[in-house]
Amino acid sequence: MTTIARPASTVQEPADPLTGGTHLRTLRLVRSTPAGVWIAGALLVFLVLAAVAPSLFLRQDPYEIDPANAFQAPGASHLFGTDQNGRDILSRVIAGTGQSLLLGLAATAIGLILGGALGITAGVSGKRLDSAICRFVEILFAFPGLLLALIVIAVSGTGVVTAAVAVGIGSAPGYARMLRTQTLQVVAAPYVETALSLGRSRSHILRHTIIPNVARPLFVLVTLGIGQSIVWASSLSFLGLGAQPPAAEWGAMLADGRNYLQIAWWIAAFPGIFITLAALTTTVVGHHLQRRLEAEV
Amino acid sequence: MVGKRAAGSVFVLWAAVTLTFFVLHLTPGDPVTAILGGAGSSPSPETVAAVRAQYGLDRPVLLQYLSYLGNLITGDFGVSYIFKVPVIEIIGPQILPTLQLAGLALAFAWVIALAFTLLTVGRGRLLDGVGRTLEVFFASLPPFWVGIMLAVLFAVILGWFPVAGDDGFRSLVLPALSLAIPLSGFIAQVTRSSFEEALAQPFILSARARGLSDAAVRLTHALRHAILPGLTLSAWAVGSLVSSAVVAEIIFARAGLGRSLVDAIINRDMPVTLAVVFIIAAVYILVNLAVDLLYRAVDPRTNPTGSAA
Amino acid sequence: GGPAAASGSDTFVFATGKDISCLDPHVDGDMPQASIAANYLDSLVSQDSGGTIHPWLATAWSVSGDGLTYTFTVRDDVWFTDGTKLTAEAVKANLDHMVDPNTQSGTAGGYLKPYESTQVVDPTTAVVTLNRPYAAFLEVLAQPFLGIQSPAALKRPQVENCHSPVGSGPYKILDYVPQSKVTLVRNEDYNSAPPYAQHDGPAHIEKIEWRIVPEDSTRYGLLRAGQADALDLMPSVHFAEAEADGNVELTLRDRPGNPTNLILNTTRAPFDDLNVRKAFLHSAYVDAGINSVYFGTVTRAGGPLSSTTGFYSPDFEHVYDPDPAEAARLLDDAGWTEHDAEGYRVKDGERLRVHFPYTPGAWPAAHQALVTQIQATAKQAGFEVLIENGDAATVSELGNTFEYDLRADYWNTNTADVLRIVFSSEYTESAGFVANGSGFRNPGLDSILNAALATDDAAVRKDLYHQAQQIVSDHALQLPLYNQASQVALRSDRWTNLTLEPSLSLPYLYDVTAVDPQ
Amino acid sequence: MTPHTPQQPLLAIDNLNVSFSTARGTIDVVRDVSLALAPGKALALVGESGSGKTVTARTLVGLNAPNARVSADRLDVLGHDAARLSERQWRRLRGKHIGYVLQDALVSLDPLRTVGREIDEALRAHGVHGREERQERVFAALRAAGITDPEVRARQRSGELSGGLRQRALIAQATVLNPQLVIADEPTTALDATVQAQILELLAALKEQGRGLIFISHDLAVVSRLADEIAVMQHGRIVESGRAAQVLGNPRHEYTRQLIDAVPSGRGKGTRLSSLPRQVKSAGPVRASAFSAEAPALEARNLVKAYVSPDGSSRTVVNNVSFTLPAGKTLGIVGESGSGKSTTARIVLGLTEADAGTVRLGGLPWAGNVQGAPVTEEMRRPHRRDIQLVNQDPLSSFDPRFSVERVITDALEAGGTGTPGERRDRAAELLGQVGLPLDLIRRQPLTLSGGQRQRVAIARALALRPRVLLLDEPVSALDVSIQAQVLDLLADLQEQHGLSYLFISHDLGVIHHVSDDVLVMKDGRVMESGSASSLFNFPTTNYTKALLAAVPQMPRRLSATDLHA
Ligand SMILES: Nc1ncnc2c1ncn2[C@@H]1O[C@H](COP(=O)(O)OP(=O)(O)OP(=O)(O)O)[C@@H](O)[C@H]1O
Ligand SMILES: Nc1ncnc2c1ncn2[C@@H]1O[C@H](COP(=O)(O)OP(=O)(O)OP(=O)(O)O)[C@@H](O)[C@H]1O
Ligand SMILES: [Mg+2]
Ligand SMILES: [Mg+2]
Repeated sequence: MTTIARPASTVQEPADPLTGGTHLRTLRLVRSTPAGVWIAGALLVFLVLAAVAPSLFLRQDPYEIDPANAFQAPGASHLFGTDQNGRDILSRVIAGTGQSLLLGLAATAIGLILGGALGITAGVSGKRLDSAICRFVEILFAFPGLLLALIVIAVSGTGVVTAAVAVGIGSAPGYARMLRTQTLQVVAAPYVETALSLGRSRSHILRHTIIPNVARPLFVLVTLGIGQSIVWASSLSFLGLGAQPPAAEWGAMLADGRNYLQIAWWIAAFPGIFITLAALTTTVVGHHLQRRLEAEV
Repeated sequence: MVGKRAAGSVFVLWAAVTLTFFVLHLTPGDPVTAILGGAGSSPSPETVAAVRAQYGLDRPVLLQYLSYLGNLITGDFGVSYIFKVPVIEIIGPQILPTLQLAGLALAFAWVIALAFTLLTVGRGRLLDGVGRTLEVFFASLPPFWVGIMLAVLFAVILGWFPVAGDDGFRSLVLPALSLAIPLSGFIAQVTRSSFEEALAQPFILSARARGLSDAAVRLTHALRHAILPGLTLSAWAVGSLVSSAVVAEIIFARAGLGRSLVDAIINRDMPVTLAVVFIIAAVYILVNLAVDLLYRAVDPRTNPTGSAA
Repeated sequence: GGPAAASGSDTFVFATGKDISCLDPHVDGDMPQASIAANYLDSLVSQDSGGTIHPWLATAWSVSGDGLTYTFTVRDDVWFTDGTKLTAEAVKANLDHMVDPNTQSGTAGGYLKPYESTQVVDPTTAVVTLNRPYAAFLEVLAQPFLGIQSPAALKRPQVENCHSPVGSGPYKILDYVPQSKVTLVRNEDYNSAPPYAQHDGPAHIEKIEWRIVPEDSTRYGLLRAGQADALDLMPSVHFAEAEADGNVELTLRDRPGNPTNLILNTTRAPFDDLNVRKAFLHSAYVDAGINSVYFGTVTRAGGPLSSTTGFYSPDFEHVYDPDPAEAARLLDDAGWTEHDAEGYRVKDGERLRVHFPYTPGAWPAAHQALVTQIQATAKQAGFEVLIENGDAATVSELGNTFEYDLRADYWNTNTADVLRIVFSSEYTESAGFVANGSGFRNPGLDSILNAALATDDAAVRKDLYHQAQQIVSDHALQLPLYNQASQVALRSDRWTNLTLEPSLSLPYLYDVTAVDPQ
Repeated sequence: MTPHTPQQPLLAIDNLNVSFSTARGTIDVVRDVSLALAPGKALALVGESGSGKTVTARTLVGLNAPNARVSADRLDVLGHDAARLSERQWRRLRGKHIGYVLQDALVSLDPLRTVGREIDEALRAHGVHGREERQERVFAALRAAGITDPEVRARQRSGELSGGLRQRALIAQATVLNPQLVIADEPTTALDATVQAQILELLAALKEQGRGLIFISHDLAVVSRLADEIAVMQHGRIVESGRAAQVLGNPRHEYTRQLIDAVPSGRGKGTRLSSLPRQVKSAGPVRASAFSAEAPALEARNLVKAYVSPDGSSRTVVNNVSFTLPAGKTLGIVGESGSGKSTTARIVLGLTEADAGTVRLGGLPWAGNVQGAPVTEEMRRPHRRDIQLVNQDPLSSFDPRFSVERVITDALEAGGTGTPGERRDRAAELLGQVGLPLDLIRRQPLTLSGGQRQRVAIARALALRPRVLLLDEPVSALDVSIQAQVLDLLADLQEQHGLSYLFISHDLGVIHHVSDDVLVMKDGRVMESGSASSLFNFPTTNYTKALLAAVPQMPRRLSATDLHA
């Protein structure tokens, strides 16, 4: 074998001392993650647990009404108080976690799939199709997102699924634009040309190089999207077009509770806090992941 | 260039209206029911027939579309199904309040965002963390929730601002803030990262090596770079502010296009819906134009990505 | 100035909770139109709170023996605010306008179906011909919906008349910004106050600003902050506070008509089965809901008529009190014997499911809570009630085609004839809104209700309407909830004498006077 | 603040230490550095990348990063104890008494502001009030920095200026207030030889005016032209310092010797630059291919490429370029920035479609209209493996998801070689061949150093056993010592495998060192071509002569190769 190799120690290149084993790497990850991200991560884990296994935290039936005990202030028997129907707000907030997070996730997924299809197609296509898609996206931007959402609701009724679809469609143009830019960047990246000069076919490059690389920041987009989708959907609930009663969807609870603000602030406060919390934690974690990802590229 | 841009704008307007027109035709809900007052009214069959004829609803959709377009070109937006008055009389008075609201909201959002950026970026881990967290927090707030809180606190309890209405600047403050606070979170996030980026650029160091103070460097060099991506975001924001203003309009009982739009869709008031879409699209186009001009003023490089000569 | 001086003492700001469509109440026919119409239109006749009809623009009238001809004599000294004089011609023009299909009236179909024509005999005498006896005719004429407008103004295109209708009332419309506000100014030449008014001549307040403020807490906030002088649709959650507030005076009165209810669609399963309907009615705990979410601010309704309606009978108030055992028995009888895992009743593999399309935005917050409670109590009986939130157009579309099992309703009118509109076969079909949402067709009921229109003998009518209420109750067509009510709050530190006109209990600003500042 | 008197030394620094506190702990970056500088003298700081040159320089203007910790036995700057200067006092020194020219000229001026305003800002910051006076001084500074039309340039933004002009503008803004001390950090890196020479003259002029100059470079040849004193830095320490002639002529430290050896300028093909031992064995098995043995590896005929600029005008960036690359040889392409080198490479690679002209690869039609029909990508694909690219920025040519191993096995897979297991073995073998330790194999390329990355790129290019390697500025991002290793590696590989290289660089020294034949390009045209020895010794065109004259040369007689030969 021909070699001009020498032992690593004598190659005079600065070696990064901290990229050694996986053990060290984990340690570095732990140390380089700010406390805020840890707190957000822990809260997020709690939310996800509540979503997946609400029974872990449920002490009362979230749907059981008790008009005689309506508007109870937070206290020992009801940690977050009761609502206008005497339902336990803590239980409802927990029972609603699944729906709200699922809604956020589904809406983001729908937005990303639609936006991704448009954006990636535009990014890899020729000038004509690209500018046609861009125009279309431009029109969707000029088109009020709320209208898009309301039309979906008008066509298919209300409910969590529709809300997710509505919010997803409403956010699709943004994702389309983002993913088109991302695709253009990937397409122009030298490693794509490298794949070509290695003799890869165009379809192979599209499937194995372009799409996976466009999809790289997807996880980040999803975490960032969930929070925003929940906030968006809560606006639909505010307009009375969100989840259906008696669903314990946060936005709907908040919208209901606003009427009782002056006698029972807790009805609106807790779902409001949870919406903000969900958006906040997913965003913080998402931003952190994004920074890490950017640091890698 | 100008001609091409104008043609593009007309195209976007046309497409937005056309899309709305046909999509609305696919949504359930008989316009006649809308015209006759919906639930609670019990019109005779003759009335229904008369309405159909009067509004041309008995004609094929394509014909309705063409005549709508024809009228639109002459500036006629038609008659509202619900209010039975010319659409322009309904939305005409709403345009200015909405633009004022959206404009002020954007201005507030920028003030808050820039305050965050200038006060917390690059000023130590603690301030940086506080700024970052507050921004994300703001961006995570549902606007209507902010609106209600502001109304309860500043109008009902403290009485500093009017609860509702649309007379004068004072009544504009709270609604604008309720839209501005979440938006400021978004703008601040992008300005923060571009400000951070700018501060890390060698030209900042150059300026400091010339003897400039930290404050001067921030204000005269970094800030200008930092607002560029926020400007682009603003173009999008104003378009969406006009329609998402609905929550502020409802809470603060203001006239405005947002409420017109939502009510029009909910009640299938097609002419009003179309007109609002038209105006929002026009606003979007104009704002984009303005932002482009502004962008060029801030960044005189012809090619925004920077080109080597 | 400070928050307490939002308006000068000559302007009165009234905050209303619902959008007004066309200002002319002949068109459409929605309560907000009647509400503002009561302040700028006079009617042909007036009704007192006991239900008796009195003269107003018509000084006298006579009814032919067959009940088909009404001869009105109108005042000779009244002018509309556009300068047109009130004549018999105006009566004809108005009635013709209401029934003209081109007017797009939603009310004509309900109230003026028997109207045939009007002959002007002389400038002050109009003879109205009906095609069948209609004992409720004078009653409906007393409603602001059927207020008399200037015939000259009516000739204008609809778009104009909707924007600035002209009446002879104490105020005239100055400006209208849809979805925002109506500005009215005093009619300085007003001389045609109704008998229930407390004074004559021009109104005391010079100007009214009729503001549209749909958000409950905002509307109340305006009043508290002094930016509004009065409001309607007083949110129940703020009642206690308002009552305790020495500066606020509440004026409350139940409205006549068919009370707020959930109507059961009898044309399809499962409510085509009388036992299931009865079981549903027995499953609902309405009182508890009213006490909790309405804080007792509304009165419970039991039968098909609200208690302020003429010929109301209290006999049906407690027929369907909550009775889980009875509900269970009835459902067992109807064959819904099995239960599924979630506790719902099942028959032939089908769950006992009730579809309830609903527009939350159209109802007060408390109503939304109440239906949620009914949903929860019905669940205990084994019903799965699906409250399907939707926008107004979608829900009304479903309502017009009987694609629902439950529908939220009410019908405000000042006559027991409302039973005919809400329960007779005649109103199971409509080109637009189907007033009889139960789809109930019963020839016996139809003939009783028609017979009640053919006589003006109060005793006979009373008996007939009792029979009608009996049939409606027996068939369990509706779950009555509470009486519609006018709930008006006034800044009593500044104003006094805000009354309700008697026909529909709508706020009446004519008599309002400023309180002397101390 | 008292003004500095000319007799005092400008700098007197004893045992300077700078460390940074980071999330990973404290790192010592500058250790026990002692420096002194008198007016009218130039001190050069040389050393490999990361050796602490810039950190030292920034300490002298008090502009270290906030996480820096500075300590010294003595830290006198212009007669002030720098350790005790307040921020306000520092501000009065900066710009006025110390001019600092940042390392990266291309991005060291605010791209949104005109050059004039940037210079003006320095004047305003130091209280020069008269508008006209300032304007005059801005023009004067630009003129002094060698800009001939300051009135025009002052109104332009840095983005509108070429690299050389930007560097001058940067020097102008640092010297507009006539500071006694000028610190110039790598002022000539990334510049063409001609421009580089002009900048060096400019700095020399400053020195003659009596200013003190601190001058940072990793290029000894450049340093030799200007420096009175040289301090060689390695790992944050000064390993050797002294009079320039002495350090260059008689280096005492091993590291200094390595640096001197690594300079390719003026040394033709066959000389070794690094101390890596040469281990040449017989060539590996040659893969069968459609290549004809006699045909040249590459043959380009009359290549033309024009681009339409946004304003609609067309610009010919490759104009009638022809060349032949014989098998087993190296053809160097040299030319100033924008002369069309990369575009030519892209045409040759079949990534850019030429407007006219043809390319043959090993005798086969490769690009352009050959035999009447255009060669399509489908036709090229089976032969793609025969020609591979190694470019300036290897990192961007790696799929960011891939580890070092994946980068190579992916290339092998593209060539259809072997089972996954075999491919992994072959990857390890290739890494060994380019001198990379095996424990790098699982790393992300991002975590590698520049030289290591370039080796991975070369290993990947070799994976498919190509005939031709296209090297577009493969070493210009590397510092001299690593550049030397890569160049030696390439030479060895050529010898081993009989590879043919098309080698593109703007660095004449590098081109001279690697090439058999050379092509000189300017504005898309071939100005001159010929064998390396004839072209470098007997250039015919004025352009080439000027280029060659501008290349800084190490003092020939004192070259370390001679000492060790
Ligand atoms: N703010 C900082 N925080 C942590 N480490 C730093 C910081 N600034 C510089 N360093 C490290 O200090 C070392 C010396 O950097 P410096 O920029 O002085 O090198 P250099 O000799 O100028 O190299 P080059 O030739 O590449 O410019 C490097 O390893 C760098 O990573
Ligand atoms: N895709 C393109 N569109 C328009 N112009 C281009 C394009 N690619 C290159 N050019 C222009 O062609 C000219 C030659 O570029 P090229 O990259 O070949 O130069 P180069 O000799 O490699 O320069 P450098 O040494 O800076 O890499 C430049 O002026 C460049 O701006
Ligand atoms: Mg450096
Ligand atoms: Mg190049």
